[in-house]
Amino acid sequence: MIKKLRTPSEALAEMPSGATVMIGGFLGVGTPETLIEEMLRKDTKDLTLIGNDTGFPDRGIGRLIVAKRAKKVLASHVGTNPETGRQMHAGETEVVLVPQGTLAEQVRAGGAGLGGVLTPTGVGTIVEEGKQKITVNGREFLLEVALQADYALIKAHKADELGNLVYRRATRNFNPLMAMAAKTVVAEVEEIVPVGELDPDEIITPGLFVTYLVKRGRKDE
Amino acid sequence: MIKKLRTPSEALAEMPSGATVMIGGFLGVGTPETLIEEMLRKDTKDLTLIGNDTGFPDRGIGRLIVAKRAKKVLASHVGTNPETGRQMHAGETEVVLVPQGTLAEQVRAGGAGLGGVLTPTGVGTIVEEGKQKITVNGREFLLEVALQADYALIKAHKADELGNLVYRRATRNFNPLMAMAAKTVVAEVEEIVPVGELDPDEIITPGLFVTYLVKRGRKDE
Amino acid sequence: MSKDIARERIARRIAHELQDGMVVNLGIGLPTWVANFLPSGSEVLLQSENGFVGLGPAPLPGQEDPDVTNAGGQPVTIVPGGACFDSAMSFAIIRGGHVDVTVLGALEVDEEGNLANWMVPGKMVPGMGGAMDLTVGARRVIVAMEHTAKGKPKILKKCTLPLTARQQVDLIVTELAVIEVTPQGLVLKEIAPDTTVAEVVAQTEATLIINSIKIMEV
Amino acid sequence: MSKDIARERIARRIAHELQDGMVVNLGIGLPTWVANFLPSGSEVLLQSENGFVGLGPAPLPGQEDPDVTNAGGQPVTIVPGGACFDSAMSFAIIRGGHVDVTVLGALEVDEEGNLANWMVPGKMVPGMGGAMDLTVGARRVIVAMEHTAKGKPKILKKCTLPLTARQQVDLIVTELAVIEVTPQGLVLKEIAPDTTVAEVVAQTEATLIINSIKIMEV
Repeated sequence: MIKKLRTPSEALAEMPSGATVMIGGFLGVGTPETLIEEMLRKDTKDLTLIGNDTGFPDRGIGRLIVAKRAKKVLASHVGTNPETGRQMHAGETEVVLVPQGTLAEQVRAGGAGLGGVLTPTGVGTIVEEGKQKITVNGREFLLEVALQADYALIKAHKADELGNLVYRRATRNFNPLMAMAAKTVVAEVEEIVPVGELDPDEIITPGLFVTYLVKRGRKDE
Repeated sequence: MIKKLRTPSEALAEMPSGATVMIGGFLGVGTPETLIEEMLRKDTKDLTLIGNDTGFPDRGIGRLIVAKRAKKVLASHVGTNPETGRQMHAGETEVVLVPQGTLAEQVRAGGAGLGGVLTPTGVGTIVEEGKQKITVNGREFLLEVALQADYALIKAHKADELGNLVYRRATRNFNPLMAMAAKTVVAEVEEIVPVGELDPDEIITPGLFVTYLVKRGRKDE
Repeated sequence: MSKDIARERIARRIAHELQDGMVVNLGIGLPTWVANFLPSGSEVLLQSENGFVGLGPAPLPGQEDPDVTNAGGQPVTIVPGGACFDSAMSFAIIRGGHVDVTVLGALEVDEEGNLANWMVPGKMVPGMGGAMDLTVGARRVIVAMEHTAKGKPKILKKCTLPLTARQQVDLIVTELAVIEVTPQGLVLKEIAPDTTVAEVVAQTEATLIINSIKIMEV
Repeated sequence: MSKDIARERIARRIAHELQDGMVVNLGIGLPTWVANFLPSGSEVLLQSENGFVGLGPAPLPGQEDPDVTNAGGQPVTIVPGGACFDSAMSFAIIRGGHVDVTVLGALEVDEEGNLANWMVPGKMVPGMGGAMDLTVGARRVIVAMEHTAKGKPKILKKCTLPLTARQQVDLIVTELAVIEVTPQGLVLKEIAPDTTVAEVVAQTEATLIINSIKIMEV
């Protein structure tokens, strides 16, 4: 069997500065904190981060913002992390605010090989600026293009050794979508079980999307 | 609790002739045969049917084709039911062939409130005829518009009394997508369990999409 | 009137709009209070845009599950019959018209049913989160807000702040009044027992269409 | 050569192209045979576009599960570690480039790597099923087909039938030859031990670029 289990530093060893990185979670719930820990330890910078929000200064994606690792952020909400707003207003970090449902579809489209989707969300607001408007059956939609990334750092509850993933409760959020949309997908999990222990019907993310598995809380020696 | 369980004839009592009806299944696997039985019993006709394929003459959607209930069919494949091909060539039934992945996205888009999606599938083939081509990052895509229906007739393995659904193995296919895209959604299931028996993480189709439940094999008195 | 009394009144009134079987999404802040005023045994199904339906009350202290939070990040519970999903499904439910009612706060609403609640340029730019999708996607949009902010009207002829969505608001509920958005403009439907039509009109910049008026149940 | 021997040879040769860890989709008919020639213990992961990954061999008689079928409707099995999904996810996997190799049959292939395999106007119109998505989406497209049909070439200068996809084929494997599609045209890489370059050229309408040629392992 092709072994996917790695330490955090092995899993992220090849992540370059300037990379585009999707990070799962919703206000830190379902965010791979062990992988963020490792990113903080490394000197990777000038990142483009894509996530639902920028968490809190001490939790979730917010820690990378505070450490000034991002040159650009795409998120639906940054209100719970004042440092994001400060960097945005000071012109230190580019922040692109995207409606949450649009961001979800853009990431999904990136993973699904679609060029983009037509959404009614944002029509008649500043979100439509610079975007193509397309009328279908007399209704206006915005063309929102697909997003892809170099890395997706995701958090799941359980994995089997092939990387098949299941999520728990509200931690699922963007994780299964991001798992589809990046070249290298690193999944941080609570528990790894033998192949065959997960029922094929309960698996949310098939292992074929997952490059590496990292055990949550695992430290490099 | 709002009761969703119905007999087949109660569930389909208000389906008019001329309705657009999505029907789940893949070559009859995961097709709601009890509901098709009921449609055959009723005199509903001039239907627009949307499904992955037209099954076989004696199984799946094919039975409705043989009974000449469709004026139009959207499907990705009709090769296993010669009667569909005969009616198409004789001009008796309009058959629109759609790539399978495109059909899946069109139905999903209909359910998700999207106007459509951009797909690379079909570019440079006759599938592109009459469709808008849109270039994103230098690559050509076809704009495929959302599909919606009056009814979705789907098949699930188990439901709870609220209509939350789980599917088994290869029977899932188009069923969860169609459950999102129709005004009235009737789910035919093998088993109905009390509320709370399904784990929130294992539910594939939340009950909010489901109008009525019908027990598979249930006959009206 | 204290802020809390005003807010309780708004939430209590909006609870009357919600019926068994409806799928409802309550925004962060004041809208969340609405859940406290649903009758016991209510079968309103609450959707939480971070990824589940069947949002239940806050857990008892010590029984919090860190994996079960609402869209504001607070610990909540999932009722029996609840279901979890990813963000694409959550917004398929929202954008696809499968949410019957959304209740949202607002900075400004106007005569056309335009809503502004996500940014004050140069000052506060928290982001729209799920609000734009909710406003466009839900079948019915109810705005829950205090009638004025620091004495200045929030119900305007035309919104001045960047919009959340164009022409999507259906009903405005404040501590003073219940106002319906119609193609003809804003119709004053109910006023609170402790106010007058004249006072409501004075505190509203938008033109109010006034026919028959009921007294709001508070 | 009998049809079955020709087909076995094609399938056997294509099996060499598949390596452990690859996600592979095998079309209906001849391509399905490829699975029979994977070495025992192979960790090629087969995707079945009707909704799962981890396609296993046919079940023993009497052990068929009616809910577990392949894209052709035949009873199959799911190996340990397999996963089920809906059609949107199945084609997200396919269209999104997460399938490493697809093996498909063909009616015609041409010098540009165009493929026609889904209809003969006025005659046979079964529909494209998943073939258009597979051809566009898979990272590598291998055509598995007999070199000619009733003595007429199937590898053409330009396809005459309606295309399945434009410029997507990477490799053509027949009972006579292995041909690579390159930006310069079709390159003859291998010929079968019981044929000659002249015979392959004679049975091929397209121009073949010929440099070094290996003998096909059969």
